[in-house]
Amino acid sequence: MNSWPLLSLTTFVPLIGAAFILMIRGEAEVVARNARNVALWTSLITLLLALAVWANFDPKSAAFQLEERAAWIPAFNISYHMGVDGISVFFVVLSAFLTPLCVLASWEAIKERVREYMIAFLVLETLMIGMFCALDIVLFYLFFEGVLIPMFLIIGIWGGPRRVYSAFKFFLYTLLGSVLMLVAILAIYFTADTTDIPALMKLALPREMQMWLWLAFFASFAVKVPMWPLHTWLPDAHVEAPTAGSVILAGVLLKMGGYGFLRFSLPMMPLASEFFAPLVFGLSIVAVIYTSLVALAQEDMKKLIAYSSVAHMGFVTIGIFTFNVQGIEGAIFQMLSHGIVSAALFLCVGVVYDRMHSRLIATYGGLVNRMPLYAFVFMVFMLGSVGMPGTSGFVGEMLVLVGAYQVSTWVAALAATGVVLGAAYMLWLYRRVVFGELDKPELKTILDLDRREIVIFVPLIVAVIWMGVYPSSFLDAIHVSVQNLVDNYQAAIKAAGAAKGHAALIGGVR
Amino acid sequence: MILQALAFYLFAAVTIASGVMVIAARNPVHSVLFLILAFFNAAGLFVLMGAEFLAFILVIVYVGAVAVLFLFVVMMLDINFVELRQGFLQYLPVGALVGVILLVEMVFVIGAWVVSPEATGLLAAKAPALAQATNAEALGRILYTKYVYLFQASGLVLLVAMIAAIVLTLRARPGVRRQNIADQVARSRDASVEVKDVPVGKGV
Amino acid sequence: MTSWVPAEFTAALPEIFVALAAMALLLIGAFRGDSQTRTSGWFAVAVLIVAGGLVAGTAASPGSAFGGMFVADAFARFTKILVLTGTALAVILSISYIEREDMARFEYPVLFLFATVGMMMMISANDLIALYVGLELQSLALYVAAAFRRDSLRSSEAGLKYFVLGALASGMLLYGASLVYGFAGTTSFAGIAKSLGANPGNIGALVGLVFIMAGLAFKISAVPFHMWTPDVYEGAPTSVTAFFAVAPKVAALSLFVRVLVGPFGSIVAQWQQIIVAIAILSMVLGAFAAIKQTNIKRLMAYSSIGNVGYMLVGLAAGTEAGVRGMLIYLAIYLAMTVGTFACILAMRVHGRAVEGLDDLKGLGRNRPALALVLAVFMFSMAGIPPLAGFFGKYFVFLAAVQAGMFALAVIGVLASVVAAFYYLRIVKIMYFDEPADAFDRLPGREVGVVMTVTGLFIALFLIIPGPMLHAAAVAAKSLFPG
Amino acid sequence: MTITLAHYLTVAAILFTLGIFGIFLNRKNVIIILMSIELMLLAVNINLVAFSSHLGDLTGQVFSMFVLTVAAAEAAIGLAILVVYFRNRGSIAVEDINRLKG
Amino acid sequence: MYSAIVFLPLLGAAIAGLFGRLIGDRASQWVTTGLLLISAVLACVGFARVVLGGAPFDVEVMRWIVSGTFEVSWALRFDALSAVMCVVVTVVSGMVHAYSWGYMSHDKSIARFFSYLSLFTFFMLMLVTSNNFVQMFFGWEGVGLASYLLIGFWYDRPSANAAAIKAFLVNRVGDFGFALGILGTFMVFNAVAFDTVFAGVPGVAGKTVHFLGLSVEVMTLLCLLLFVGAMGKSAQLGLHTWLPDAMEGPTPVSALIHAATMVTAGVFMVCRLSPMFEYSQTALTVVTVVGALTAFFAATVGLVQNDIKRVIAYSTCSQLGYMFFAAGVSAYSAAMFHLTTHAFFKALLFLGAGSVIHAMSGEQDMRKMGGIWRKIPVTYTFMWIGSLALAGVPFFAGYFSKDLIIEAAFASKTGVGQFAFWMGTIAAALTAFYSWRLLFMTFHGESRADHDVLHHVHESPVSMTAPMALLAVGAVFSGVALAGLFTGEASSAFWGKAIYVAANHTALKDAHHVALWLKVLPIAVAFAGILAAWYMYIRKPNLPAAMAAEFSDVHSFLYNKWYFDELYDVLFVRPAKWLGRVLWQGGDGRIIDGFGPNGLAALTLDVARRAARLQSGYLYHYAFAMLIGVALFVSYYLFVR
Repeated sequence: MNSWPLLSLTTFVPLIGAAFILMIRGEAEVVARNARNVALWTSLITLLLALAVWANFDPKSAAFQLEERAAWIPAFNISYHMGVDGISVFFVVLSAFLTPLCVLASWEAIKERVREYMIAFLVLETLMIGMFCALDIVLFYLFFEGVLIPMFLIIGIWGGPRRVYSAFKFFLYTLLGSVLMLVAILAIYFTADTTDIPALMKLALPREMQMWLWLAFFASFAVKVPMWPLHTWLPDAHVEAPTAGSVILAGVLLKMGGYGFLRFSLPMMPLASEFFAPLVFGLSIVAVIYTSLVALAQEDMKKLIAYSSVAHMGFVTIGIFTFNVQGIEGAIFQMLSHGIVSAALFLCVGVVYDRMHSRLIATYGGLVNRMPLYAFVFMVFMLGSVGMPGTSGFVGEMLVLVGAYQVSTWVAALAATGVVLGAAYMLWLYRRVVFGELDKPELKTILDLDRREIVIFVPLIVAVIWMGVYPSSFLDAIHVSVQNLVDNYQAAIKAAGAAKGHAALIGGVR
Repeated sequence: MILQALAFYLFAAVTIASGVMVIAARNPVHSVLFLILAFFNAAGLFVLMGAEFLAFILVIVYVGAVAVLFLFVVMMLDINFVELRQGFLQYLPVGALVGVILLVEMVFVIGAWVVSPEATGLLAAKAPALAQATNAEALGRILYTKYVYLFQASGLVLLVAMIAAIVLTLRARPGVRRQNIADQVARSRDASVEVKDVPVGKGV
Repeated sequence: MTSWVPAEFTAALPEIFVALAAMALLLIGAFRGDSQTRTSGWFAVAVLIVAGGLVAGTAASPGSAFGGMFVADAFARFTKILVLTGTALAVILSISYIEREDMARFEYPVLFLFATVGMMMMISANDLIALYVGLELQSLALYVAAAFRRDSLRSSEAGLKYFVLGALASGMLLYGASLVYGFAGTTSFAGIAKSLGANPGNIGALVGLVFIMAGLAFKISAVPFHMWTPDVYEGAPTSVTAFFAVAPKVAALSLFVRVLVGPFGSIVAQWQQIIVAIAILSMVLGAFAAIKQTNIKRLMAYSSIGNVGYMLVGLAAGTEAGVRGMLIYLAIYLAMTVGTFACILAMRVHGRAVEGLDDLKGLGRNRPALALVLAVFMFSMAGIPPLAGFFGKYFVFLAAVQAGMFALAVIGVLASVVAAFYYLRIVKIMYFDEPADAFDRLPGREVGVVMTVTGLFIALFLIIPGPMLHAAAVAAKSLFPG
Repeated sequence: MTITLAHYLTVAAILFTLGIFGIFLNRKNVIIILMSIELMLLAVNINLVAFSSHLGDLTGQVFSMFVLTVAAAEAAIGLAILVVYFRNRGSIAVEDINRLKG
Repeated sequence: MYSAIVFLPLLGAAIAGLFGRLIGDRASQWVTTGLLLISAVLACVGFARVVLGGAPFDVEVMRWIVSGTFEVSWALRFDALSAVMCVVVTVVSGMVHAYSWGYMSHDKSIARFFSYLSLFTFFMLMLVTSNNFVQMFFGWEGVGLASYLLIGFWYDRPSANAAAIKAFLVNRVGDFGFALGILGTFMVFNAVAFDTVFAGVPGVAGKTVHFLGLSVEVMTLLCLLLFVGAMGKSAQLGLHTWLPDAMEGPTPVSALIHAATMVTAGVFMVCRLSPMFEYSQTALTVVTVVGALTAFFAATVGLVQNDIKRVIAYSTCSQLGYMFFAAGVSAYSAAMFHLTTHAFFKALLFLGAGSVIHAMSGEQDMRKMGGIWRKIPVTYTFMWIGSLALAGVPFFAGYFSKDLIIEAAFASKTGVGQFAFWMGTIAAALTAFYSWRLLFMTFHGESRADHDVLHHVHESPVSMTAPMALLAVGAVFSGVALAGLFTGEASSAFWGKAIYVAANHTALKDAHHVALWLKVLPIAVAFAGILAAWYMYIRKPNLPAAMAAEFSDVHSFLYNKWYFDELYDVLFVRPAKWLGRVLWQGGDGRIIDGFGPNGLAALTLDVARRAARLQSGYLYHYAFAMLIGVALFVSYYLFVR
């Protein structure tokens, strides 16, 4: 074991940075510059720490690793318990990876209240990383819902014209979902008398209770994912959020729902998960097809990408509820991939938004003529989004489909139509924005990516290709944990089946 | 017994009738007077129940002080009485319905009244036989011993009431000349009298 | 046995001290006039702090006094300290406010002190008569405080409304008390408990209890006995409102708890449903009615109605855990509310106090620190973790769920989402809207200090929640013997 | 026919109801409301004394005395507030007391 | 060495693509072409090894996707099939690279073009050398991407963009089937490596599985799903619509991708998967029918097209049909044979067409050409060679492969075989007709071009004619040279295990022993077609127009490509857009948001207004509320409980 509290460090270093920024005094200009620098360096240090977490992670063990435990509220058996397993470790890395990029992406785009902005982002990072590390359900909830505060402010203060509506919609929608989860958490606590996640995973709750709990958790996670028809906050939030906000929203926050399903719904409520899986499949398939069609009709770039996120997350939920190794690993991988690809796509939109201050597709056209580099970058992520083999998008989609096919051919077939539609709207978008003749006068002087933007995109491109060509470096670390999850799940189902059979037998005798 | 019953019905009827009139009278002055009447009859009921001391208190404190205070304020606030009292019946049906329902329920409860069998064992201050102490005496014995805490507390209540009345209504009106006895007493000759040497022939 | 100081006095020492100090202050004021209000304000604060010390100091001697009419247990200690803290903070906040608003009179702190004595009596009441007298001592002082700004129509209207409705409520309470007395033959809580324990089905006692609950529900402004709250909060001078929002709530609620759990503890199942009903009504109405408000004090009134609903959820559970949750909520609520009112007191434009929500526009730019603190309170009130408000809700809902009241918990959390809307609206106004006129500098350093202290408490509660939770647990335990 | 506890209680209940009626049926004069409150307290006192006499216990009467005391204080304060209000508003009509609402 | 064959083009593509601007166009050309030629040489060496009896083997590069039992590696397989394909791909690609030096010399983004070409070659090689389904899918989609990029190479042309998207999407539809086929295969065999799957096929043959609620025979299901992929890539009837549009790309691209290599991937796939197809008669039947129909359909459409490249495109489509029905009658080696010969002569035809277009200053409409054969004799000659090979005139390459296919179809003795035979025969006649129609319209008769264009007509530079010459050699001799190896006595040794034919499928063997009239018939119809073309376009030049007017319905039906595009537009494209809009504004906007968040918000505000109105400000209302509260609670206790 590592003697350093690595996870706590990773989690709270951004907070220290935020406190540091809070103390900066001086001229507005100086404050802004220092705030940017501090935020960048803090997030880079966090990234290093997150990479250290990865490096110290033993992929051969399904147990929680780098555990830390301290008494917190002993009266209620609530402890400060942190740890990662194969399911969560990459989300930590993903969060830490995206934050410095967000800081960079906001370097010039954010001109007002820079200090507050950077603080919000660093706080957000703490909450995100903490959420993925938390091994106490109350602690988890704390981080899970705490995320709302900085995100609300980020959308509301630095967002677009309809930011107020969007911020409220985002906040209240997700809050509504998560408070129901809170009730479920309380119920679990009283059944188990502990809030420790590893302990709760060993719990065999009665079937009926599982149903209710599952629904309550579902309410929260389905909103976060978001699943159709609870997705309408997403396009609004994405459109109005500043670029970096969209990046984090799409890159990390949506993953919280999927992560939640994996961490709670499946291991703690296996019977209910099995029972409700058809519902999830149904909603996910509707999401995939419906939102893909809707994306076709969009005129706003960010909205289009937002809808595509819904469709892609539909794959994730399908994968999770296949309950087999491929499906779940695919779902996790798809989340990671989507975290990078959609984040990058939003950054791509941000690049042109910063120049033209319009997100409407109609504003653009023929950008390749002046911005070949941009066209290339955009192309890579567009391909990642449509699941081109060799990019990260393919691996996740393929695995999810492999998993889904084993469960139901209908699910696999219908979900696969999403792949076709996905290509349609992304290509259509790309064509309208990048290709064509550059005939709009205001675009004639548009500049290609500058050095800062290149610095942002290079790591993302590397990640997309790396994950597409050699996904094993991730899948291997994920595998043992997922296998363990699936085994436990199957065992629980089997045990319940046996119990039921037993009961039936007794009933028959009587 | 009959006499007692008759007295009860008389007092009760008058109390209730004056209660009705308190809220129904057009003129607030009449209301106050009916209130006084209600108090008197309630005092009668008290006597019937053997609580003479309270009956006296009711008359002396209430009629003598509180009711008169009401009367004083009613008279002081110079209000056009005729114009008031309209719209009394506007919400009567709904209000009366709810009120009557509540009343019926209370009477129903009273009809089914059962004193807890343990009650006798729990009595805090058993009333002494009349031969041993009068009502006033018995009350006095416990009021300053057993209930001293509450007695002191009610003193505080009255103090607060006093402060309240002063803090709210007493005001130093600017421009009103007030008598300051201390000033008057402390007045010295030097301060009040100036001796002027008037030159002859010049006038003042 | 033959101590110089009777046991009575050691148990009730804090109350006696505050009462004597109040009278002393009154005398000083009467001789020195209104010029020394600031001094007497600080004197009152000192009195309250000493009283707090006395309360904490009597820790070792739980017990009753005055023939069982007065009880000093851990529960009383916890809530008394809350009351004293709330009052002290309210007085601190008042000091410069009353000077500025031209109502600096020496009676002001005296009234607060007498009210505090009343509250402490309520908390320690162990007898229906003591309950009533304590309640009235508190209420009468508060009626006056509400109308304290006597040249203001709004203030006097608030006082009048509060008084009339309060008198109606105490009439109901009394009627109920008389019925209960008739049933049990005693006014002592222990006696009532004994008699009810032997004979729980008595309808008379139940009806009496309903009336008593009506009277007490009025004091904590639970729906449908809440109607006075918005008007009085809005009309009363802001510093008085700040006081109203905390200390009397604590006192009345703890009295409520003591009455229900103590004498009526054996018929939990009977009163539980009423508590559930008024809890739901309070949470829902508090959430909805606040949405349309434009005056921040009025909004805070609805907010407090809603918060009382959440606290009643803990009581509705009828368990030790429920009371514990309620006490935790109470403490956190106190901090949030005082802090928020400190912010409201800081709302002054061009030397004039303002109360409109619109006046907060752009506060995030004009006065970032103030906005930050207020935002912390708002998010906390909305129950968003990791702020303290979340823990309050967490523990009361925990109790409800434990008692199997899932529907109540679900309604509660849903109401909290609606309520979040208007708390967020304040944040929105401060941060998203274009700035309006900037506020003046902070009116006095003490307001800033109160803001900072409460703000830090709310924001950092999660780091060391242990001691508070422990104290609440001990307090709750003392109500549930065995 | 004997006069039982129930009789007294009924009288008190009626008086109490009358007091409540006086508060919410009255539209015009606040003083009537104050008097209604007095009626309610009177009803309570009748209750207390009735019980006291029925149980043979003085507590009820003591309680009643405190009620009277407090009621007197209450009346004083009520009238004081009313006077202040009248000074500000120039009216004590119940219908006029509606500056604060919403 | 084998890895080098595959990865050298990728290296070239990366250098030209990423650093093209740094090193310049010329260097990019050198790098890509050079690396590709090296790769071609290596491929030939590899081919020679296989011919000499080298055993097939796999090269494992690294692990790719490993998830439970789903294990996929990056691995290269070299056996007869992939060796043949490698040679075809690298040689044609090399020629096209070289050709493009001249053809693209005036373009502004040469580096990008060469990068794309090399990238395509890489993906194609990945496809053909894959040893498992998923990597094949990688190459499959990769070539689709390259095709997309190259069709849309001139990105400022809207039509090129539209064609590019269309190509990608139609291919995606095919890939949809392919992907499901892969999933099904994994489901059945728990593996995606060819060897494992093929080994397991006999064990599951005849069993049934459930798919979309139906119970179907497992091998039929898998083969059909996979075949959908092949249909998409190889532009078979139904999914063919993208291929003619793909001609928007530069002509070398058409030659390389849309004639010689990528479009034949479907055929390759069916051959590669012969161990699966052989176990499903139904699937083979479907393959035969689709192939035959496509051969016929595309030929009919080719008759009336006026764009020189589109004519050749439909010809390609038609020839792919031949290959498929060959595979459908289990004559896989014949299909591969035709694939190879076709690669040479079709690439030649395209490059020739490119040369014509180059000469005509970018004009592609044959109605504006004519009478230029004297000005560009070299091109003219090559076009003749290509056409002769295409029409299957004896001793040109096409003769050997195409006639064999037609005979094999007949020899299969099945109903669909006969159907394919007749369709193939008719298509052969039509092929000859439109090929010569093209030659005549382009090179003979009166010139219909305007003066300026005509003035500029010139022979193409050596960089263009030299590759064409090389291909022409292939078009003439590849048939005779490879017939023995591919379909003759040596064939079974040559193919080894790469192609599996069930023992009772003897069509190919029997094809060598069919009646004489059968051997003559295709040649005869070809000559008949040529004659008809001569009659109509040289002898009576007014006849075509008259006939078009006479049979205007038929003409416009053919001219509009059987109205497939219009049909799809009505069936899929417009409904999708309409649905998208309706779901967005109606579904999301009005229903979900309307009843969901916005509706709730409005409701909340309404309730809030009412709740605030309760607070009327009147004392008596307040008191009344309290009274009601008490009354209700008391009633509750008295009556409810």
